[in-house]
Amino acid sequence: MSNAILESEAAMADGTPNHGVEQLSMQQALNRALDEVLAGNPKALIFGEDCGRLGGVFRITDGLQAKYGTGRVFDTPLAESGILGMSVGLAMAGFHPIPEVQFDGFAYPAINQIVCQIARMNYRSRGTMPMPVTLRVPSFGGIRAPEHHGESLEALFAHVPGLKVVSPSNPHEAYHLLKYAATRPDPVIFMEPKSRYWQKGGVNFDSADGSDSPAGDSPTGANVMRAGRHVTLVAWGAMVARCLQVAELAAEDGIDVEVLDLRWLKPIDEAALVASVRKTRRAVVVHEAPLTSGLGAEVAQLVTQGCFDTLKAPVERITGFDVPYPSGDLEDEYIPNIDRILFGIQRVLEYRRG
Amino acid sequence: MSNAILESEAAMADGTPNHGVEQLSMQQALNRALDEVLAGNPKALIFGEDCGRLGGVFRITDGLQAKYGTGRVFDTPLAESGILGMSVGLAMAGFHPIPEVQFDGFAYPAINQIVCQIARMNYRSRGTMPMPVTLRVPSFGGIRAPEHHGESLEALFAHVPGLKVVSPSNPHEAYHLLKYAATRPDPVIFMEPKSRYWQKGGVNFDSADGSDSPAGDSPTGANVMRAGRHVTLVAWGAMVARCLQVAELAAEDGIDVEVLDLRWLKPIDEAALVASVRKTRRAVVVHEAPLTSGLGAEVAQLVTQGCFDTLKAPVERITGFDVPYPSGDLEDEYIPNIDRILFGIQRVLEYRRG
Amino acid sequence: MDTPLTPTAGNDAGPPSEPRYEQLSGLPAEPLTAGQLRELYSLMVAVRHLDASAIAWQRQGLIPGYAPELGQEAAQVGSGYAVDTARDFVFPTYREMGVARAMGVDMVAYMSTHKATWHGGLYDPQESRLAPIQAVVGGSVLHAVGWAHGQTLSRPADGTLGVAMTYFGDGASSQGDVHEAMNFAAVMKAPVVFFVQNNGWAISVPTERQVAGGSVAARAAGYGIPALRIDGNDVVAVVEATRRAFAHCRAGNGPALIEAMTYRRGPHSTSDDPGRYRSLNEERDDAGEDPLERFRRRLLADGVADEAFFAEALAAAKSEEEEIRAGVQALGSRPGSEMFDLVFQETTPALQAQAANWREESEHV
Amino acid sequence: MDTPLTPTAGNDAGPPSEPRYEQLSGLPAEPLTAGQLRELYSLMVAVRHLDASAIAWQRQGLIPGYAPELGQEAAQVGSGYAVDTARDFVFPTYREMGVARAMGVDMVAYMSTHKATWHGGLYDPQESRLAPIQAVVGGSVLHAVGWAHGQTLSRPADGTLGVAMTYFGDGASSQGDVHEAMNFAAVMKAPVVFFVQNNGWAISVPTERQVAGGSVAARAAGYGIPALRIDGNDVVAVVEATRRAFAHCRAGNGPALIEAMTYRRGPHSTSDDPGRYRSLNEERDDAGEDPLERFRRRLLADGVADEAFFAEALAAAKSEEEEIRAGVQALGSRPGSEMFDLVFQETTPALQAQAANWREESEHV
Ligand SMILES: Cc1ncc(C[n+]2csc(CCOP(=O)(O)OP(=O)(O)O)c2C)c(N)n1
Ligand SMILES: Cc1ncc(C[n+]2csc(CCOP(=O)(O)OP(=O)(O)O)c2C)c(N)n1
Ligand SMILES: [Mg+2]
Ligand SMILES: [Mg+2]
Repeated sequence: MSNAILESEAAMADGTPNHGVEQLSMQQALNRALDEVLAGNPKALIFGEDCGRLGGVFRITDGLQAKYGTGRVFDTPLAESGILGMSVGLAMAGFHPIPEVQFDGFAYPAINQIVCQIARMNYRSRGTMPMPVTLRVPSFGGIRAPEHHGESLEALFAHVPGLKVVSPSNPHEAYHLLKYAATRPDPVIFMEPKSRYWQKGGVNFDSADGSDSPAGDSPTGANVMRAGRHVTLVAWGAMVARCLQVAELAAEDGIDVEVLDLRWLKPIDEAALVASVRKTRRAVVVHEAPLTSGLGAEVAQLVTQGCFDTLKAPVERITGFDVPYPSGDLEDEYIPNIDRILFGIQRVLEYRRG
Repeated sequence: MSNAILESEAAMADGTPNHGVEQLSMQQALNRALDEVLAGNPKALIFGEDCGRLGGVFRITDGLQAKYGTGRVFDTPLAESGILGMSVGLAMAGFHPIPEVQFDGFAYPAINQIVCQIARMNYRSRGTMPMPVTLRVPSFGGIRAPEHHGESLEALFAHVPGLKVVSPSNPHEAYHLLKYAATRPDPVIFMEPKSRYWQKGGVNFDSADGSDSPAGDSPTGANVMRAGRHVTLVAWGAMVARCLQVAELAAEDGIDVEVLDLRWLKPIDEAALVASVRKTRRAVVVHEAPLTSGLGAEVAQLVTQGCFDTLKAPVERITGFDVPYPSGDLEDEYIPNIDRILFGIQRVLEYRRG
Repeated sequence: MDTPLTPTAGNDAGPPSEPRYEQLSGLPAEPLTAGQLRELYSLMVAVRHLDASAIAWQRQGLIPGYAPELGQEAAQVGSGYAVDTARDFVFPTYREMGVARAMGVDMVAYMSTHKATWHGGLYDPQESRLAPIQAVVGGSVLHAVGWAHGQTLSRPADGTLGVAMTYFGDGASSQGDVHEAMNFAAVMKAPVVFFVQNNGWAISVPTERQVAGGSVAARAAGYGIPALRIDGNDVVAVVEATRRAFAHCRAGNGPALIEAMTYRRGPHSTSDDPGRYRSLNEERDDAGEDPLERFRRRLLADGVADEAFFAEALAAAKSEEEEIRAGVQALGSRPGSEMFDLVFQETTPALQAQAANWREESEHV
Repeated sequence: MDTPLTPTAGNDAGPPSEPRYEQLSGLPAEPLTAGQLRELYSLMVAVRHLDASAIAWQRQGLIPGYAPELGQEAAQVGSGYAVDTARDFVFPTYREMGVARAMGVDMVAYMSTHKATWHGGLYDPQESRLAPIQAVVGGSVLHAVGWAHGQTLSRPADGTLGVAMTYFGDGASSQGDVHEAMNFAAVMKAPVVFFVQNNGWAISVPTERQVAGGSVAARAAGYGIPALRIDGNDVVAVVEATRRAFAHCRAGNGPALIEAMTYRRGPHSTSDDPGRYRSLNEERDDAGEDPLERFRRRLLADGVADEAFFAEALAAAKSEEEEIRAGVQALGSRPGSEMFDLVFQETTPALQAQAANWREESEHV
């Protein structure tokens, strides 16, 4: 084991932050972030189905109950509305709940508590009862899982006044965005791209505020992951890595693709979006959720509003279809694949005003 | 009482359809439609909170329990997930459930059953278990009601694969669209603009398939409610009447406004939308729901895709704000009012490419 | 083979008017002093008068709507009276005006919700120890469990716990959230009192078509939660039961449930028409004796109060109502900017832009 | 004042291994014939063998995942065996392979869900009388209530009803939907059998931290629903209890609940690692005797079957498994066009356009 890792494990033990750059999987990065959040705030609590003793079905909370005790990290009965409703009361009592719903599709039973309570309590109570609830939702598809284990709920969440929504695309982002989200005074839906949990990447621990993230942006902004001149690909979560692949392939054909990782899905970093497309004059937005009324529509409309004079083609949306998320055998047909994204790029590049 | 009304009440008694044109409130029109649906299909059932003996808090089901018995029209315990979950089983058993959730905001506790079950059962069962569930949701704001009684959930519903979504704007539409929706083999969310329940309007009963609706369109299409040359206002539900008012006012200033009643929010009549804006070259979409990730984004993007070459200005969205629906005192500030819509029209008319 | 199975008992908790104390083990509650009894009466009169007046306010156009609690004064005042506002916390529905009054909440700020000024009411929930008014049926029952579990997590040195009390109705007992709350509370031994006002109706649906088995209290047994089904129209019984339930929770014994049998004598709300689902005769037969009148007779019989005291209490109630009405009348609308400012603790650029746009366009108006 | 309240009883339903029949009134069920007992054994062996094989299939890469039911064969085969597929309807979860087999469902079509071919499985639910496989915990319990109420509404002339049976676990009992379902069923007297497999675990959470009061059956009393807590590892007890519950429902007496106490001997699913939350010693101590082994000893002792029969049953199970595996292996992917075609009964222009687009772009690939 490298010295850096040994040091950082020693650091974890007494709760002080890690240092330097390490290669970690997203699962490890999220685990580290939660560890530091628990160490830094005695009011922070982690709970949900199987996140105590088991450490979560994805092991994101691995080891945390052993370290912080069953008062800080605990299993609940199997009821998502219960988990989120309980979070409201804990927040009222001064805690910072970090609940988990086990899979995206099981956020639905909790929607009433999320929309009508968590998102509105600060407003209803006129700011006297803030809701610092950080809801972790393993999200999106791509792992050949059973039904309801591959859903993309960002459009739903982003439409709800009172919620903020964020999704990291790599381990570095995961670490910093979760630390940032879990120290905010407002509710944040934290959408973890489950197909990326086991992918490794460098995490720079020294950028405590996320400010040395690839593009040097603030923790609340979008990131240009790859600069390009001909077209902007806008994506989040697991689709960012795919768009970066697409950009490499397109480069072979001389097409210079800019990839924008939106990161925050509410509020959207409109300035970054508009700046990118004003430059490239063309945009394709990519997401796994169904097309109709998906977040791609909002992104497209923000681009159109902000770049109407420069836009060379209508914004393309390469998305999941308007069908229920299919079983594993068909998921590669459903999730935007490299070819479909390339077709989208081709369409915006070849568009000619008729 | 006019002869027409007497005749039509006689007609109701034996379940045969009404005839001619009558002035009815939307509440009456919906009630008539349900009466005919129950008469026409012995498998049709109406149930929910207080829709039996009371006839619903808005009296939409008034008199139907007395007429069809407690087997066909009945009160359930107070649990929306229960109501919708039970609908699934009744549909599997060959019934056509027409459940009601009492108010828009109380659809949230049923979202899990709506999204994961009703919308997917036909798919999951490979077409062997259709879900002819017509869910009536008194929707939208404007009546100075308590919290959660003025919500607009169309963007959420429209995003869910497997659902169809419709909202009538006047009594004629209400009657025909409900009769149409409640005889479909697929789930339809029927969003009733509650602020319009007591407004009267002519219902032409002879257009049994809705085909002589104002613009002569099919029951599944959008309606041009007012033709115009300078700008298209796109709206649904209660906002249609407001847009027609706006059109009158704008006409005084020489601005010729086309008003398109979208009616179906999923699937959207893209052809009608594009045809209108190709003509007017400018569009403003109006809805009560919050701006971000609202259905206005989808409409705007469809317009932009379909009219990119002719569009003179980016589509304007005049909508509710990204805030929880406020209490009565502030609802006129929240719901798009005439002035805000006029400002939107002005912006698209005055837009000049920079 | 077709012999009916017999129910496993526990679902017949007796008629509403018979209190069932036998489930309370241990010492009886300390008796209320004469002063406390008179205080309770004064509170009940104040609540009765304000409630009746609020209906009049609605008819006069001062407020757009109201949910009367006529007949539930004993249940509400009695339970609210047992709260220790130094350490407990209460989660109301939309009908707990009497609880708020008994807890000493600013009543103009409370009634503002019915004036459509602000949904949750204008009172400060943290200071009042009363959560914002809740319009989702069953919506806040889980909040109470979470708050109560928070007390367990930060248990003070003396070992006694702050207790959460959550109100809900017979109708709400059908909601899944209420079940989840009871199960969570019992699994976690959270100090929470589930206070059910079984007032016979959920809008037009009577308890017998709402609550299978007939009793919400009977449900508690399934979770191992001790439950009391009490005469909710006897204010003294309500105070005593609530105090004992609080003591139970405070000592760390986990949750308790009280089902206060009462009757909603008025309409569900000012827009309801009970004549469509129950007759005046039924109302008279089912409602039982007026809880206020009943308490008054008892105080007289026991020599705790006399006619002069009652007259005084009524006069005080009247002047209190006048003051509250004046306050409500004087309430202006909240500035529209609060729509934007109160969404988040940390606002967003998009919201700021919308607020600026709103300000600009509404100033033109 | 701090004396604990005592629970209102009903929450101690005895240890898992003690069947509690006393709540069943009336005649005992007709005894099973020797032929039926042997049939049950054959089913259990077939299920045991297919289950173990499916885990192997997963390890070999034939299927991506599987949820084993090792140890639950008696509960599943026994209850499924009691179903009358001419008129009843069953609502499974994701773990009811043994029920499907006992009901005679096409097992290749059933197992296709675990091959990720189609979420609900490829069998025809209407013909099989088995609803599509359900991945939402507690998701289909209300469906059973609705289907059952439908039977009441269209009650045949002879007065006997089709019965819905819904399966759920100890974990699922925490879901609000399950409560709503029990309350609806009891209020409407719907002919539905709630069949709870209490297998001790919901993934890593043991029943004692899941089910407050310790028993799902005890909950039923609160709704006035008769309940049986039975030894779910005794296949004969399961058949008899299920038959009696069906008879109760069929005759129009409303719902019934059976809590079959059993043990999930395997991992939650092929991706679970039970070593993280329970030791092998705990597994051995808590699991009790293997239901299959136990039934085998009983059949031997009663002279109902001999070693030759057991060998034959195992051989049949093996060849059955081979056939099913061959079928599963041969299963191709469903055509992508089904994604679009099966969304609605009446498709939409938008979907058609998306399907066309998909076809075009995937043919280029
Ligand atoms: C989740 C939800 N569904 C429906 C409603 C509409 N609603 C308001 S009050 C009410 C009846 C409530 O009955 P109960 O719980 O007995 O309380 P009570 O009104 O008798 O005090 C209904 C159906 C609501 N507010 N919330
Ligand atoms: C609503 C919902 N929440 C969470 C999950 C994830 N999950 C799948 S199975 C399971 C445990 C279920 O336990 P139990 O009901 O006892 O059934 P068992 O697995 O023991 O058969 C969980 C948490 C789910 N499928 N559905
Ligand atoms: Mg009530
Ligand atoms: Mg289990």
